[in-house]
Amino acid sequence: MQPVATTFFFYFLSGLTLIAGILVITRRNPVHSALALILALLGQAGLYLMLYAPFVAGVQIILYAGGIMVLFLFVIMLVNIEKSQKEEQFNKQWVVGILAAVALGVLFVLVYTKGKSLFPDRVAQLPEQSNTQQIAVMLYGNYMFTFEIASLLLLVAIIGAVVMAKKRI
Amino acid sequence: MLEYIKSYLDSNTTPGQAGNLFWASVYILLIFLGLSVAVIAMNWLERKILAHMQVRLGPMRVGPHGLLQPIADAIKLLIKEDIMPSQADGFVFWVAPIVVVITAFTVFIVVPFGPTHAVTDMNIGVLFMLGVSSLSVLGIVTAGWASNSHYPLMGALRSSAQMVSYEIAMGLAVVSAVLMTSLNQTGTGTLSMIGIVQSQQVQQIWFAFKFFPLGLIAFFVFAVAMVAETNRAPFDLPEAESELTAGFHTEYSGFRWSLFFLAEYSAMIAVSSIAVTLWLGGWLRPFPHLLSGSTWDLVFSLLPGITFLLLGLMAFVGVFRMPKHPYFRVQTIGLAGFGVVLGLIGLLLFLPPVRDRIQDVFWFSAKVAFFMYLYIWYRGTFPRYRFDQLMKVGWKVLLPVGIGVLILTAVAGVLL
Amino acid sequence: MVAKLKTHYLSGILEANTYLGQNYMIVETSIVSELLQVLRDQEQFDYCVDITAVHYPRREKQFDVIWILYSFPRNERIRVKTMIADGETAPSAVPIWPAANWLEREVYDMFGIHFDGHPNLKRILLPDGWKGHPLRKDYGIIQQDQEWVKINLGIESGQ
Amino acid sequence: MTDPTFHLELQEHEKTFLDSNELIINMGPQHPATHGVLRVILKLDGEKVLGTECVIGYLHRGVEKIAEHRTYTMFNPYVDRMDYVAAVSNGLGYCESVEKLLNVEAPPRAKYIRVILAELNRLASHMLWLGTHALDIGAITPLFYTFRDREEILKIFEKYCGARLTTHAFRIGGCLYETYEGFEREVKKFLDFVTPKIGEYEELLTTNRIWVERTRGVGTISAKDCIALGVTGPVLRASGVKWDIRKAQPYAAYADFDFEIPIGQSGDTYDRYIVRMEEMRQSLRIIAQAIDRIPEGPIMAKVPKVIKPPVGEIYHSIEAPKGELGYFIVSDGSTQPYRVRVRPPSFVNLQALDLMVRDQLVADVIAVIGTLDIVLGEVDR
Repeated sequence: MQPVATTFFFYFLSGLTLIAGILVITRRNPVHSALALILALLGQAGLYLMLYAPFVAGVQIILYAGGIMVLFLFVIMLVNIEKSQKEEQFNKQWVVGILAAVALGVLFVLVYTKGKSLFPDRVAQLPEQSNTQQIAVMLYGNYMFTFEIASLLLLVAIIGAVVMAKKRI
Repeated sequence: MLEYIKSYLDSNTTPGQAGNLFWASVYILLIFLGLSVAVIAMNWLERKILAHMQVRLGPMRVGPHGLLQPIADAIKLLIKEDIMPSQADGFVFWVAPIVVVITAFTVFIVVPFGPTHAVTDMNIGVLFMLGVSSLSVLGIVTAGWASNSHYPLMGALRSSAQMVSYEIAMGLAVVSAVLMTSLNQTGTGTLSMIGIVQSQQVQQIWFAFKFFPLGLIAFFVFAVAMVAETNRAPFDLPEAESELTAGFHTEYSGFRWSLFFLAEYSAMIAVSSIAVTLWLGGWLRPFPHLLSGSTWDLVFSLLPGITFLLLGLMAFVGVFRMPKHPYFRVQTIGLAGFGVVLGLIGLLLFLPPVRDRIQDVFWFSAKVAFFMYLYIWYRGTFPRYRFDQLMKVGWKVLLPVGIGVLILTAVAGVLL
Repeated sequence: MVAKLKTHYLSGILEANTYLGQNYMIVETSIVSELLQVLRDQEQFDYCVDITAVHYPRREKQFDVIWILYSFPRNERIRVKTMIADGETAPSAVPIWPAANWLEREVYDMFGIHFDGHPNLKRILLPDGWKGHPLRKDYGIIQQDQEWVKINLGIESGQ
Repeated sequence: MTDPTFHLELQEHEKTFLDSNELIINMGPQHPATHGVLRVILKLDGEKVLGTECVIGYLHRGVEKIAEHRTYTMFNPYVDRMDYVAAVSNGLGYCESVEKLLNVEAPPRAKYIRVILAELNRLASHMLWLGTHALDIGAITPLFYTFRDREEILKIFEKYCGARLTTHAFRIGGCLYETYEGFEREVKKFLDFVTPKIGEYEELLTTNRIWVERTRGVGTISAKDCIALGVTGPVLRASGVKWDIRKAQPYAAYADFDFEIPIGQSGDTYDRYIVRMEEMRQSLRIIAQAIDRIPEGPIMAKVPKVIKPPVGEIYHSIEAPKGELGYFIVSDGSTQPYRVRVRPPSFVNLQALDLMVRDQLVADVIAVIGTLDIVLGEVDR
């Protein structure tokens, strides 16, 4: 399936993600920023699709937008936010903010100029195996051990959460 | 133009995949129209069937046997004033129903009505479907929060907790079905919906009956999770009238409320079409291989025509039993006209070229219609689960069973 | 049974006989709560059917407070009556039978008789701010607490 | 009119109780699931109910005050308005109390008619209870089945005494109207019609897993608490106490019918459901026996035109569908009663709500209110 108007979609999606990202931090109302974050994540999923990684895009939608963001909204709603809305948003540390931004910019420029070889020069092509298989082979093939460790880590996290909430049940 | 259409009709790839956007948009339009007609029909059907289950007649006044009732409802909802609570969060209040409707409709991109009749055939079809259905939770949560009053918030929290927990059970059931696709010796497994149905065709068995008990158990797990996912029947706690008034869409009215209403029905149709694709062999006609042979093919191909003729007949029976009072004259004519239309469609379906093309779409929608009837039947008979029981069923019953079925299917796949 | 009680409380029981097959006792207010306790414990009158009052404006002890009791084991009913004057308080039966809670609240609501020992003596049927006790004989049948009606319902008067 | 000074019994000794997410919900007088105008103030911790307080009196019409300004016969129709669902048994209780005061005995035929109508009324009341109770818990269909069958009973009432709900069927001293021609045939036809129908309700609910799960173990109350709280009727019998006034102190020809008293074991909502369903069947048995053995003869005892009972007071109670309905009448010899005190079963049963609902969930409060089968007309009088 030859791609259709890729440049337009690329700029549209990345622009969308950028704007949503800015919205996240500038919104006063936490629910609005959570929605903006969801928009950003969906934009990212679109970009993954552009890179012929549908499985990753699917997982991104399910896990991030569908799962984690719902829990974000849960927490935002349970904690009443009237109080936090009243407080002054930007405290005085904008000086530190500027410095951090400058350092980050320098870092980007360095990486871009020095690590030319890192970036693939050609446009992503349709891989022969379907994306799901690639990931499956990678995940269960040579990175099997790390995958198990990660799942163990998650298990510990869940048990921790249950113990913390135990006193209330 | 004609041969362009003809060339398309017998091409073997879905329009989306073939890349021509024109046909894809035609399909999207078709699905959108088909869906709204289905929602309107469902509205009428639900009220009538539920009524007859409860020893009453259901809507009879608007049009013959209440046939125009859904249209009257639609107009009422459009005209009714669309109020917004005073301190409600305007933007979010406006976005929520849109999110819910979009997610309810995007699922249909992937749903295969026939080997080539699907908007596109993504190779991650099932995953895309699961992802989009999990997005609808967002709409509900934000809707509940935006109307900033006490009860909708509680309703929204409850329904989102319910949907999140039943999504997992649904996912597990779906994975075990997908696992079955790859276990035939010929090809590797596939996530794409059309691929799944084709592998059922190749393996000559519907997944519901594969590895005998396992397929069925996975099917039941999905069927239960499906009902809970759409907040229907025994799991309709968020809209429990007796406690939380009307749940997350209490503050909505007029058009916005009808969006939620539309989204709920299309979500129901979407989820049952997924069940049909995964377990009941999407567009395959029943017993494709037991009763194979041309005679059986002919019989099965005549069935669509026969059903429409039957419907027309029922309409005519209604006409004869209509009381003779002049007040009912308009209604009798209307009903007779409706009967004639149905009869014509039935006859049309007997024409050979139309007959074999309509085959798979008909079988697919017949199975989905069966699920719709089940939804209504549940609503008629089951009382409502309490919230903690609902969670208990979700986590302590469906989840372990789902995981168990998954493991057993894998083992069975390797061994058999 | 009445004889046994009589020997014990000699002066307390003013009168005990039956009328139309229903036996009742008229008792001194002072020993009423003790008698009720005895009736429940020894005589197994474990079910307090009803507590009510009757208003006799002409008598100097204006109110009759009546306890209607029933015993499951003996399938027998008895009525214990005591006479109290206006303003006097009657002993509360809540510690003996929890059923008495709302019954006494209603008697207080309708007659204004205070029951000491009642955990939450408050009006039960009429709104809290209501003045006057309707079931007293001097309370007119169409009389209303105008002031309450004006404040809460904002209308001139209910009639 | 929110009265800020409302007082929750548990407030004084559980002061340190109000931690962070304490929630006081007002299940208001116009809530769909309260049977009439009952306001329950719920103190919740999340979903769990910590305590309730019932605010009643919205439907208080001062029946007892009116009684003191009406003659005995004039007060009769007022009695039907109290428990408007079981109006016939109210009338039966009142007429029998006054007859006892007058020391008059209703003729046997009148007694049989009274028993038939009272049992029909018990059936209608239980059917209404089942319909609304199932609806509260979410099952929509039983409501329509029960109301279709209840319609048949109301037709019989309408034919006999002219009214469907507040029937004013009896007079002091017996019944005013002779049974209309074809009464026995119609009641028999009704009996055959209803018996399979009760099977239908049971088919729909008794083995319905979700129904069992929503009612088993909900709102349990032990026999001891029932007696202490003065709870009577099916609620008491479901807790295992085998006590029914029709058997313990028979009145109006109940002595010559044989029927059992169904009792439950654990006193939870499911047992109350089973007890009431069984009671419906027993009522059918009684009606069948009464119809077969209805004697001929006069239907009105010799009662003076103007009723002036001798000075004195009596307490007489009958087994209304909701529990023990008692009348304490004081007469001062004049034509108007000096004091009429009505002992309403719903009022006393409602008192047990707080105990039954403690540590249950919000959804169960609705189920328990339903299973107590209270009618606010009777609670507020």
